[in-house]
Amino acid sequence: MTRLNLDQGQIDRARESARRIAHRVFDDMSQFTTTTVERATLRLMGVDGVDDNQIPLPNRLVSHLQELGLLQHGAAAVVAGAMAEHNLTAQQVAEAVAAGKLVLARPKHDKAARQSAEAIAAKMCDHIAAQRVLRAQQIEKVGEARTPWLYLIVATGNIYEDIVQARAAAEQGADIVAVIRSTGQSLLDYVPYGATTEGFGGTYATQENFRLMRAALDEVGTKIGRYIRLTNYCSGLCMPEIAAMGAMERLDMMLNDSMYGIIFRDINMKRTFIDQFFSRTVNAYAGIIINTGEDNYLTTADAFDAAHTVLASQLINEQFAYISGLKPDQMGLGHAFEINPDLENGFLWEVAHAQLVRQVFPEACLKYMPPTKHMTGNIFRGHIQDALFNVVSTLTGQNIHLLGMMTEAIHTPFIQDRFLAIQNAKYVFGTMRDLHDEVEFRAGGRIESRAQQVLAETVGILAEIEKIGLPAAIGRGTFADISRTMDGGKGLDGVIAKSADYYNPFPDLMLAGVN
Amino acid sequence: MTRLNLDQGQIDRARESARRIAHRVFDDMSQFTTTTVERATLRLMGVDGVDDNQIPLPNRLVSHLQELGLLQHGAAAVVAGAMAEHNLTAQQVAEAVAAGKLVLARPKHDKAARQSAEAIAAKMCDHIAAQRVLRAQQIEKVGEARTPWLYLIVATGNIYEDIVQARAAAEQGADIVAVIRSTGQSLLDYVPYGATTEGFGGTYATQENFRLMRAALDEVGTKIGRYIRLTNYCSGLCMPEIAAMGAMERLDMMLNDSMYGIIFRDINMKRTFIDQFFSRTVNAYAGIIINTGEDNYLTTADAFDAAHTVLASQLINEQFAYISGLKPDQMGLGHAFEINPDLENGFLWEVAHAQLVRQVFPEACLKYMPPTKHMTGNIFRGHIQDALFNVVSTLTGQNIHLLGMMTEAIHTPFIQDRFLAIQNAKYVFGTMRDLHDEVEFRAGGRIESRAQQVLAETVGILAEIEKIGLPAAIGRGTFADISRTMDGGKGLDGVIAKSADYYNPFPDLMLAGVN
Amino acid sequence: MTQQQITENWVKPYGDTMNDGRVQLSFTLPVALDENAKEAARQLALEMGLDEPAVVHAEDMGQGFSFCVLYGQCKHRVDLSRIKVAKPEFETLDKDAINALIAEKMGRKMVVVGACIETDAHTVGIDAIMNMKGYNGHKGLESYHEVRAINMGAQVDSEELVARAIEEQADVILVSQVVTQKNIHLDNLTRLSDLLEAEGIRDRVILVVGGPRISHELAKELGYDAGFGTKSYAEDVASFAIHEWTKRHAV
Amino acid sequence: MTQQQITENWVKPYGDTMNDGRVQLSFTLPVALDENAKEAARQLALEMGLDEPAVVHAEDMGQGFSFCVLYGQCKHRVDLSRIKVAKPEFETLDKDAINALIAEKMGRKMVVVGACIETDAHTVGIDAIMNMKGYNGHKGLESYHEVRAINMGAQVDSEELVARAIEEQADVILVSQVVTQKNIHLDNLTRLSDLLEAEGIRDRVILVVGGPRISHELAKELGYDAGFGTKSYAEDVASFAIHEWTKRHAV
Ligand code: B12
Ligand code: B12
Ligand SMILES: Cc1ncc(COP(=O)(O)O)c(C=O)c1O
Ligand SMILES: Cc1ncc(COP(=O)(O)O)c(C=O)c1O
Repeated sequence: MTRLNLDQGQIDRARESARRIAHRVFDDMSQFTTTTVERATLRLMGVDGVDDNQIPLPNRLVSHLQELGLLQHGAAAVVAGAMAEHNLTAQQVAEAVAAGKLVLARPKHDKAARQSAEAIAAKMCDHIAAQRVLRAQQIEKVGEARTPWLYLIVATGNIYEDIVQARAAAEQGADIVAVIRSTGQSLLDYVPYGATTEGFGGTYATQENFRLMRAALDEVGTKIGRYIRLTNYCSGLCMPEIAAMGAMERLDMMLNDSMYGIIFRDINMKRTFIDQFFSRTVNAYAGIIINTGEDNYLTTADAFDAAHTVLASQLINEQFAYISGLKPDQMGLGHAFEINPDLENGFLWEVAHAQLVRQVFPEACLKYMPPTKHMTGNIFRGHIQDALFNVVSTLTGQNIHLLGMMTEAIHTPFIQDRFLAIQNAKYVFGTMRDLHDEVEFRAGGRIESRAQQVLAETVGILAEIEKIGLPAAIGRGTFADISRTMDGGKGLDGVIAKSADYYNPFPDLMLAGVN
Repeated sequence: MTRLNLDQGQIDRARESARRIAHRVFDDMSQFTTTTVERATLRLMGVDGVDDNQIPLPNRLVSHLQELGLLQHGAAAVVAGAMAEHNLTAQQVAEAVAAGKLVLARPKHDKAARQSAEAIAAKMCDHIAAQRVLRAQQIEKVGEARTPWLYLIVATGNIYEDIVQARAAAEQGADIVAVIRSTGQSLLDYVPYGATTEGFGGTYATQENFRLMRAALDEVGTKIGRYIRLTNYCSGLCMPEIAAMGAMERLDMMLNDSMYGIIFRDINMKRTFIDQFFSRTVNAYAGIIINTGEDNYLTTADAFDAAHTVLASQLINEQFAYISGLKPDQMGLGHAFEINPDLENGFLWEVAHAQLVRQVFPEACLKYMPPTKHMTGNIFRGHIQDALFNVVSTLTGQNIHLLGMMTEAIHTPFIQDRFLAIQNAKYVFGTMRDLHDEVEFRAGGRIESRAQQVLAETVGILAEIEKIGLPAAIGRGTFADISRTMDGGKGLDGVIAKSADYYNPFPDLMLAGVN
Repeated sequence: MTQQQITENWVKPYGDTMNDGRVQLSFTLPVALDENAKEAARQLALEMGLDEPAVVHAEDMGQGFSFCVLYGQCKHRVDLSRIKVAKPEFETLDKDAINALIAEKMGRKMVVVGACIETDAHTVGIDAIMNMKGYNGHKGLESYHEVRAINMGAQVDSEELVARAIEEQADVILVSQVVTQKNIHLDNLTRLSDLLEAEGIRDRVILVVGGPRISHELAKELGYDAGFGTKSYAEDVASFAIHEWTKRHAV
Repeated sequence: MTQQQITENWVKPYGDTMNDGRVQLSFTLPVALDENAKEAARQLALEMGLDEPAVVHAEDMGQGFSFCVLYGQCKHRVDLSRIKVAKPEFETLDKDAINALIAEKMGRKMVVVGACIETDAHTVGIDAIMNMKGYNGHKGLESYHEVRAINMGAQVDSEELVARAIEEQADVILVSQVVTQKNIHLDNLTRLSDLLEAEGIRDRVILVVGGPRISHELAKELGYDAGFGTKSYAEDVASFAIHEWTKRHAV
């Protein structure tokens, strides 16, 4: 069995630092809500649809509340109050507000409004819980794939074209299909509506698109006898709303990271920290596996030099996840095979990193990303980089295996790129089926020493972050060589200080529900 | 360090069986010579060129001797006698005979003729020894490549085109260039003459072609700072003559197997056994590394089921090689990565086979062949099969590494196929530089058990062969699932029983010279 | 429906959207790498009818060669409804059915002589068809009790094969050709059929060729009765043979 | 020689013999695999002008798609002597020489404002050109003491970029575009240059675009002064900029 000799004391110390780091952020942020958290809340209460200008009704409603200074109390009770008072559904309230026919106010009977909001929320929670059960039944019925699960993306920009490609991918062997979303979506402060056919580098994440793809994958999964997991992006300015939509439509995985938006999308730090807490609570309750984004660090920083920043970030992401009720097997902590192919012994370092992560998170559902940064237009060479990535993945027992595309440096995947990528992985996984069981790494050897070194560096950097706090650490460019400040970035205007009587039924219901 | 726990007693027993098997064949065959052995002898004495019908003068001369019933005494003394008598060079004797101007006869002064033959032979030996020294000096001067040596073929059919491709290959990283010869050549009972431009699937092996390629490789080697080894085929009906030509022109390696011609070219068994003895003696003296052909077995038999036949044959080839004075580091014993890519755990079995061979022949200059049989028109998949082959090669410390071509199932290599193959190997070897030093295989695990099993089967089959003799074993289709008989196949008419006074100066001189 | 309706059915390569025409291309140019070489590669793709061709990779190979990888959008399309692949017309039966048919139609064993001819030493293909063991779980002709299968192996001169066919009164001659470099197989195959003509027995035998680069179309062009490529098995060629024999001997 | 002699210099792909024209091709057809699909693939290759095209591999991909690999002999050839690649005309100098030239010609620091615009979030390219650290051992513009380099990062709206350029009195604007799917980069780049025109400052700035799929030719078509593709470094763009500035300010 591939095992490295690591100092458990160091691992424990690193984890303790991360716990304190995450809790401090959580404590600081729990006094705020955001516009998208409130919109997500409304969505979960049944508000959907768009107005004549294609502006989603949750946005209309939340803007309305914001204008009236009501948002600080939480949208749920206000809307529930209006529902009771006018005998309307949440959707009808939203429509009436959008039509200018209704102006909301603080509920007359605050306690009653909260109770009815809680009742509505409980119903939605039942629906989501039922989706969770349905997932389990489906897996039971049609069958579960062997790990590493093959994860493939579709990114045509057109949901109907995506479906064709996703079906073909599943037939060819994909276990997970991720619908990449359009280039601009993460910076939109609303979620587009309906089935969409015009994205750039990906297809818009909309509830209807989720539904269409879910149905297609259920169908093909039944045909081929393997439950096919559906993934989307729960990042960006609408993270909580997408979490809500995904929970309702039975997505199985969500890309969700506590820092990705900050670092790579220049989204405001507060906004992101607040949003990710709510999102993850929803994900946790819905039985969704999150995928964190540490792999991205290695696209801007060097995979060798910055290996410890990946592990440090994973430990922090883990602690944030615990706060939201996620279980270890829902934690798709991300890392990547981004080692420079020209680096002598690079494969050894990559094995060391992957195995280190495996051992530090023995129960996590690790997500391992293929080479991207060092891929070039030489598709033949790239195909081999991907093959060695496949080797490391099976050797170190990764769980979620993103398939490398030989055309990574050129275009979003063509159908044949995906086909060949699956073939690549299946060949490697099959011909090396039990290799992980047969290979041992020399004690005190290069691989083990490298892993120990990265672990030690991780302990060090986490102690440092603990000292200065996570926001300051991000300010110093600790992760990905990119620096962001507390008040910079997009979306700060959507951060709202909660009033003392702020109310939202979902976090408590959901946190209780998963335990 | 990758090492498997093997029973040295079993290895010794297998080797002993092989020794007895080889010596029995050698004893039976030493009463014969062949037309091509005599032609090779003449070539080494200085006979070259062709007549007006493009028939080589060595053939003309040997036919002449055969017609006159003189060949059984050995060509050397007869020709040396004629040289002395008519004051001619060997070449002039040949020309005179070909022109019908001279009829040879037994030398008047047999002892003097032998002495002068020996003197001529000694001069040639000096030339060959000088080539050997020159090789060592060149390596010293321009530099030696790191193992595994990258071995590439050129096969355009045109020596001038081959040269262009060989130069490009060397610049790209090839350490060894093999000129594949035309499809039909191994069945020709003469060696074509001069520079040739019209082969099928390869370029004719001629002395002039050897010379041209040698010069080209010396030049490019000096330019890039690495001695580039030149290889050709010392198989087929003219094995000894090609050995002679290669020795004179400083080839560095020769494909030469004690059984390949029998099995794969349906050449008569006796003919082959006799020819290979002479050829190897020349190779040994010239410091040439032979490459044996066990890899071919796995193109007709299954790589898993027939793994032990490869090892058995290697042990036999080793013993034949010792008889001819070859040193272990001149023994390029062949095996191949021909495992079925669809076989679960196939990679493990391949590692077991390669490592087994490595440990049974710790000093040999092992030749490891890439996947060929299971290559298909899917060049992308094929490129990965080749990559895994590269992995096994570096992991198990092979010496001569034939580069797999992704177009193996389609055509003889294009220049870009070779380029990409080199890139593939260099990437794998670099990124895994010290992996062999870091990886251990689980004691008692699948890999070790598989190696032990193959070793045990080898002991068994060699015991069996020892019992019935090698020719009978070949008759039973022991190797490659192909069966041949003692008197079947091509070239039996060239086997001549030696008379009691048979004389040939070369074997003794050369065998003495290498020690 | 009594009237056959042929509707056009145009097809184009597919990348990620219907009719986007995406194709991948690679080749070597015998010039050293520079901007002009890349442009030459791009222009070649244009000449081939690729829109927006992109040289996504270009690398110097030494000795004045450059390797290029390209993607582009193929303008061409073909009408599938007009494609008629030449293929031998018969239904592939299983071994038992074939044996039964031979027994019924011929009333004697069918004699099949096979070889891989001239300098071609590849036996695996012809063995796959003829030897007992067969290939990929498909038994070979030797295992058919209504077939007398004579496999002469590889490197068989055409003369030898013809002589043996005459001697055995062969109904079927099977030829394998694997090496195709410089079209050597065309020479070899032509030579064999010329010999059969010269001996006057061409019409008396069913003449079949197979190999990884052989198509039925090519076989027909060369005057053979059928051609079989990769993934053909004994039952394919046997089905064809008895079908063809029956056709020829129909009254 | 006073008269320039242009001799034709035809070039064709090379497999293993001069002018054999060998190319490799792969694509997907949106039809289920059968003999007709393979023939369609072959005919497409014929249409592209490939002689003796061979479908060396064809595999069913499910859902009515087939993957094909082909080899063929390209009939087309191009005349290298006629190829003139559009490229910015300047000599790439080293950092010291560039600094010296700026000091000499401009007598002040050159102001360079850069960004990766609109929804494109890829900073690595623009950082490679502008940031101190540079890329592949080539220092970025920040390290040039005669350059004032302002890197606005990624996802910068065109409006913002233009405003900043005005504010800083930029001599040079550097734009990066990495995402090209559905030609989104063309929209973005056109938008930026329209804005500059509208603001009336297009002529006052040297406008440069870069990215992995950008060529100088494309940049010129879009009305930019220069375009830089992969493997460009700070010294390339700085050399161009000072050369262009000098040209424009020549009396
Ligand atoms: C095994 C092999 C050998 C073995 C042959 C052993 C033997 N006893 O057959 C050895 C090692 C001896 C050998 C030698 C050479 N080989 Co070789 N060899 C191969 C290899 C790896 C596999 C061929 C094979 O066995 N395929 C499996 C069989 C079952 O498939 P098949 O032949 O296609 O047969 C099927 C169908 O085509 C069809 N079929 C075939 N024949 C017939 C006949 C009839 C009547 C019918 C109905 C059907 C039929 O049915 C079969 C079952 O489905 C190929 C590469 C590859 N992966 O394809 C190269 C290959 C064929 N060899 C090649 C060459 C050039 C040679 C050599 C000249 C040098 C070299 N490069 O090695 C020598 C000399 C051989 C000679 N003079 O012919 C080239 C040919 C290039 C070309 N297109 O011209 C190839 C493609 C390798 C390469 N890329 O260079 N080879
Ligand atoms: C790193 C990376 C990311 C990082 C970016 C981090 C960051 N801060 O930049 C992250 C993970 C965030 C990311 C996200 C996405 N990416 Co991205 N990403 C890449 C990747 C792996 C490497 C790009 C890179 O950094 N190259 C290294 C730099 C130095 O090279 P360069 O940009 O070419 O720059 C050089 C030259 O072009 C030139 N240059 C560049 N700009 C300029 C400007 C000037 C003025 C000059 C003179 C020169 C110049 O000089 C530079 C140095 O020589 C590529 C794939 C690949 N291997 O190329 C995909 C890739 C670019 N991404 C892609 C896509 C689609 C996305 C996403 C939409 C979704 C996805 N598939 O991941 C998201 C959303 C991003 C968005 N909205 O823009 C596609 C683009 C497809 C296309 N052609 O349209 C690619 C090709 C991957 C793919 N095959 O799908 N990505
Ligand atoms: C956690 C996470 N979210 C989102 C994304 C990218 O999507 P976008 O930029 O559309 O938010 C990534 C990167 O692939 C990611 O890792
Ligand atoms: C020892 C040996 N000789 C010769 C050959 C092939 O060459 P030919 O068939 O031309 O003799 C091989 C196969 O590659 C071989 O292994």
